[in-house]
Amino acid sequence: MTIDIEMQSLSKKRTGYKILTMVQAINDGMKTMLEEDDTTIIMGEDVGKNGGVFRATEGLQEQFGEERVVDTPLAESGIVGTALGLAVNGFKPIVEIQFMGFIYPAYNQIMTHVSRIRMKTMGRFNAPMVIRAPYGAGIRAPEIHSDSVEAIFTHMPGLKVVCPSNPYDAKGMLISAIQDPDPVLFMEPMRIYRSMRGEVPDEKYSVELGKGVRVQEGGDMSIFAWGAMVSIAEIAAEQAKQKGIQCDVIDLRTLYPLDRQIIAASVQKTGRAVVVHEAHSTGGLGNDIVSTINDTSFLYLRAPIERVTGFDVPVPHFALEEHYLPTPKRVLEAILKAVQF
Amino acid sequence: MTIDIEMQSLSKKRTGYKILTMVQAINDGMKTMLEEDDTTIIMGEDVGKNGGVFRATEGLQEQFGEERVVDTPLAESGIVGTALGLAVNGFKPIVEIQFMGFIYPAYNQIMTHVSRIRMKTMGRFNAPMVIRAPYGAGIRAPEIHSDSVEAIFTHMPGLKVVCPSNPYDAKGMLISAIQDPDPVLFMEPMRIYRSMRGEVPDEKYSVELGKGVRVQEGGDMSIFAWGAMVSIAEIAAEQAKQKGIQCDVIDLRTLYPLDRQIIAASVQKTGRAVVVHEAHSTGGLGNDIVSTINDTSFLYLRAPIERVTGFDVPVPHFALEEHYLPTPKRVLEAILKAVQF
Amino acid sequence: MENKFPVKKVMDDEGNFVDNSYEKAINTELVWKLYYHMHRIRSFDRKAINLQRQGRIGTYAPFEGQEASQVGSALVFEEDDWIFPTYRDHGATLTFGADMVETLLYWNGRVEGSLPSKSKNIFPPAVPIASQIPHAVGASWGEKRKGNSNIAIAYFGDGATSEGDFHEGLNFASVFQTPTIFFNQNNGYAISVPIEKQMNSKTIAQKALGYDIPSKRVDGNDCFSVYFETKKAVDRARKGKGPSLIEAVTWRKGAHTTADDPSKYRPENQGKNIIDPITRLERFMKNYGYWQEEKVSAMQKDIITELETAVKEMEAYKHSSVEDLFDHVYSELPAHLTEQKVNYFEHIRGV
Amino acid sequence: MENKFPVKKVMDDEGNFVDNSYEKAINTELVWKLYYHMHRIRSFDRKAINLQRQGRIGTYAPFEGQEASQVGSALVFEEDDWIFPTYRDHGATLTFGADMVETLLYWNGRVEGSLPSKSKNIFPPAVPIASQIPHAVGASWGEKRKGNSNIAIAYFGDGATSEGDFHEGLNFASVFQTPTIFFNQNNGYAISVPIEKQMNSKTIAQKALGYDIPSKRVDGNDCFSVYFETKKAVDRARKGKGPSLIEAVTWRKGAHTTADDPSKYRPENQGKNIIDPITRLERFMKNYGYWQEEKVSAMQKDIITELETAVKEMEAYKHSSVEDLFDHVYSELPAHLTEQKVNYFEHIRGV
Ligand SMILES: Cc1ncc(C[n+]2csc(CCOP(=O)(O)OP(=O)(O)O)c2C)c(N)n1
Ligand SMILES: Cc1ncc(C[n+]2csc(CCOP(=O)(O)OP(=O)(O)O)c2C)c(N)n1
Ligand SMILES: [Mg+2]
Ligand SMILES: [Mg+2]
Repeated sequence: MTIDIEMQSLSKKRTGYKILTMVQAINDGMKTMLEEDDTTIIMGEDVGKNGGVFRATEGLQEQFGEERVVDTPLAESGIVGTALGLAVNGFKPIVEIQFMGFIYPAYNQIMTHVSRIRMKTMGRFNAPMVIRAPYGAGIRAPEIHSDSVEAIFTHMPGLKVVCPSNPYDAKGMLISAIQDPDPVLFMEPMRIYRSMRGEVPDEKYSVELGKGVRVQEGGDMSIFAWGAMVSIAEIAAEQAKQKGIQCDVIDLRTLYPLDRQIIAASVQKTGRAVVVHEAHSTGGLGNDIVSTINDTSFLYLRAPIERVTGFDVPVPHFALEEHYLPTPKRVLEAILKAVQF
Repeated sequence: MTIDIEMQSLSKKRTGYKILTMVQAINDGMKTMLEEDDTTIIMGEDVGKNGGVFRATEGLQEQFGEERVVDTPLAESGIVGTALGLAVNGFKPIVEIQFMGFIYPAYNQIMTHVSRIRMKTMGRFNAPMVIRAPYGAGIRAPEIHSDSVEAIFTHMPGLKVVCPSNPYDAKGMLISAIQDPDPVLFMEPMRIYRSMRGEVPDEKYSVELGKGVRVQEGGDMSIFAWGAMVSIAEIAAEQAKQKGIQCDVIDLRTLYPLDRQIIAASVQKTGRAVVVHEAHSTGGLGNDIVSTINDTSFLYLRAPIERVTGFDVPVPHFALEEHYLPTPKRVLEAILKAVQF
Repeated sequence: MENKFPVKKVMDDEGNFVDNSYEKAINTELVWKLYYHMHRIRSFDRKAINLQRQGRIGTYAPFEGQEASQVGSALVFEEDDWIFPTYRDHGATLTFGADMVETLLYWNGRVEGSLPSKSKNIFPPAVPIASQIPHAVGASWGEKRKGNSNIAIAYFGDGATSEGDFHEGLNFASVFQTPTIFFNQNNGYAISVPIEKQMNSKTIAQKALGYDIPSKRVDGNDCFSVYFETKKAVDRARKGKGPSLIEAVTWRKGAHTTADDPSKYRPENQGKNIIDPITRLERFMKNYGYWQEEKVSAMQKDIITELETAVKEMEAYKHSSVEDLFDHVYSELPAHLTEQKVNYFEHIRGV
Repeated sequence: MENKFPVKKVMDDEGNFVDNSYEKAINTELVWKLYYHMHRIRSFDRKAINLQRQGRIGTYAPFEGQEASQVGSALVFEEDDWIFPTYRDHGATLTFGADMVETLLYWNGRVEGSLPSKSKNIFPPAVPIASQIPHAVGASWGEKRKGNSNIAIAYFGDGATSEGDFHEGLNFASVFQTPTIFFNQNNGYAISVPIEKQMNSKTIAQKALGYDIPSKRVDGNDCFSVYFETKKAVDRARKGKGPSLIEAVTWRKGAHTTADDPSKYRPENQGKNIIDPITRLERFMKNYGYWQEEKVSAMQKDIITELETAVKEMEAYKHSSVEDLFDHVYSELPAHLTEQKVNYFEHIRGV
């Protein structure tokens, strides 16, 4: 009740804007594109009447019909493979994978076809499709539901991988992803699906893929994060500020291709860096960021780059997930370690 | 004919040794374990009468029977999933995936079960199985047959990933992998399956997993490679020597867990490093090695670490594969770049 | 196709014999065993829902309505058989002998709950749909290779039949003639997707035709039908005659999980005419003189005591150990993981 | 099950009608079209094997023995239909209209060969087994959504039926009633694995039963049977009546690929009694007065000329462009890839 009233008043602040959660913003992004472009279709498990297990597609089947918002059989490889067939035949499928941990059965289709069809046919056929996948731990979900596996997709040329951290970016990046002529894996941090609200324009707008953004400015330390880890990084940066350390916090947003310019520019200013991600350390995208810094900013570095990541263990059953996930405290310690080097 | 005679004479050099190609050494390793341990079984496509498309299982069905060396239906997920069922029930399956590019349909089974079963059951069930996968480009194979995707497996806690570069290691490491209580992905560089011969003991022996090895000694530069790239690195190191640059060439052999000690020790001696791998640059294991050096040897580094890798494009159809693959010349240029930094 | 796979019933909705040939096979012991276990797991199920509502466990997948299918099948298996359940089959695993405290721990996000401490061969519940099916084939193939007569059962839902692993598993079982029971609970829905959208075929049993695997459709709310048909399949498998598929036509009375709201997708009255499997057995017991009021109340009391004790034990269970995050990934902790563990413990201790 | 799926034949091994009802439908045009294309692709196939032996192209997958299946089916499709072939179906794609030079380029490791420059909807040959099956379902679903009567065909082998994608594709087609033809060439082997080890069922046609998809077994060496049964399935699909599966029972006369040695796993005389599909059609032509010696030799001459020209063009084809390594991965080259490309070109030029 209180929240509703608050929302009401907030949403009156500016016309043309709504205050939305991330999952609502994603819904709004899909709705915008379903309205604008007849070739756009949504496919997945439970996306119809149920509106998705997270309600991301809520109301869309009602509005656009069963032809446009399609409940499919329970088969990820079939969903992605069929979507590719539709994509090469002029449609723009938006595929929902219920949880990122259930994308693995579709790995073959994504790896050998979706990401390669443009190259195989020198552009004659292509796959303008979006694969949406809620990811990450922290919501006490059952086993396998909490995986963060961007790294097995950032090693797959032909695919783009993006991950918004707030409602505004979520809608704008989703619209960009749907309009992108290349296939895009759109990762959604389910941990902050509803925990954060923000102003989102009613109208169609897009946020350019491939570009990170500075969310906090500082000259002593660069922190790189994305998705649900951005706010963890921001909290740690606030705490560091108390200790007199000013952090540049960069939300990378697009994970493939990486915005190497923003990474280099920040590190060349600060000389120190911490990378934060939920995924395991070994094989994680953090290593690519370390490499990017090595390649672009070697002489600027004043301390080893710190990585604060999920451990090299399977994401545990939820009783232990708080111990798996990076925390502001772990990030802060890494900041201090780099500063004190 | 000439080769046969040469082999004959070579093999007479030492008793208790044979001169074998890598694929023969692998065959010998499996044979050794099939003889020793009744619970060992081989499963895969065409592994029976045909002896595998690369002849790695040649003669084994004849010797051990259809029960021990099993031609399965054409279904990688089914093969790996069934093998896991056998493994938890006391068997030691050695699964052959015909080419690494065909492992993707089994990704779900490996990711959510094979690598996690020990953790899920706190050790009550485990998966002492080996998944053999010939990998890599350079043999003019059709599309998808030439992928090098160790990185999508080194981001999978619970699994070990190894890759020998010569016949001796191939047999010894395969025996270790079969005896290992944990699941092991055993990558076989098909490009050097037959192009190189070496002395291999007749008897059972093992090469410890988790340990790299120095194959060339030098104080100016560290080169890290594995599989088919080891000889590329060695050639480049020879050429560098002509220019007065002495290289430490390290064959990492085990890709997960990495031998961080050998990496750190070498870089702390040389201050410079080049990593060579066939896989794409972004998301590749090279980034982990860069991170390892960052973590362990920051103050020793005198130049940015160079990576010579496959490009961030799908492994091309074979007409262009020579342009995709790292060459001694590219490695040499990287060495010079690091030295001249 | 529906005609070729009639739904096998032993008793009707009123608890009267449809097929009298079973009269002899049904005795007091069996009736009470079925009744006791169905009651026990229903009490567990309802308790678990309550615990979830009170925030005492995490998201929970209820099975109310499927008790006859789970108990009727699980009672057939023997000590050394293998069970490969899903997240909704703890009714079956509890009946087979899984520990109740551990089952509760599972739903509380504890890894201790995903293995049975007893020596029973119960696999951790499969979360990726259909992925357990090839495991059951492999494990039972192992039994066959060893020359044992043990079998394996894979539990799976109607939705699971759409996944590739269902198909690959059945084909392997058919080719290698493994002693595997593919036990399908067709409960009408896969989360919100009704079976009519999951498949165009009217039965799941017919899906075995492609593999020449014998299959049966049984009334999954008739515990006798489930029990006897499963038994036939199991006996067949033990004798080396290969795999079978059973489609138990049942009904998920409640939500998919406690996080789900079926009113979003299910017509209000759908399934309301389906007679509850426990009611059906009660009617049968009354019709055929098995009913004993006092025995029932004693039984109920015992179950409640068992449940309450289990909940207490679950809540008093030793805290999760952070070591467990690291210690069971490999047989031996690799160096880098040791380092991560040591560093993390230092971090916790504030070193 | 075999009885339920008799192998449909129009003519017998001697080239005599088995089913006279087709007498009217068969005319000179059809007979010669079939004969011409079967001849043409066989000549191509043999030429390609020779080219491979001479090191002029890479590993090659021959289809000798399967000409009736490939031509008989491909001739049914129309301009805007979609074809999803495997690596062994270039007989079908050549018949459908793929360019011969490009087909040769494919086998020479050139990406230029994996798309038909003509506006035909021919997908690049699927290398991961069965992965093309869902694509065909999607593309044909697209045609249905657009209100067109175009259809899609997925070619696949006996081995492919074991993969999960086969199952998932058929189920999707069944649920969404897409105009998809699942055209199976049961050539007896998946590399070295005979069909008896691939599956325990005697037919592939029966695998459609699980989806309520109509299916037929046809003599895959009888071009008429293939042609007419495929036509029926296609007509059905065009009319909005949904998918069909056709099992064409045929025989891979040669090796799996030029890198394969069938003598390792195939009994020497296996298949020797199978009458060659071209021989069968020749017998038919002679039996029923279609044969014209001069026309045949003229035809053969034309084919040889076409082939020789194609080989010349293939060998004179402009060299692979290294740009192509980078330029078709994304619609626009991302910055890091531009850098890789620029650096590599500098490396080549020795800058
Ligand atoms: C591979 C995979 N995809 C999606 C999910 C999410 N999911 C969990 S349960 C479920 C429905 C399963 O339906 P069914 O097989 O009928 O079993 P039931 O839940 O009815 O017992 C889905 C889609 C999953 N667990 N695994
Ligand atoms: C997913 C996958 N696994 C394995 C292979 C290797 N392979 C190539 S062809 C083949 C046999 C295919 O047999 P079938 O489907 O009968 O087709 P045919 O070759 O007889 O035309 C195999 C195993 C592959 N290409 N893809
Ligand atoms: Mg269900
Ligand atoms: Mg075949």
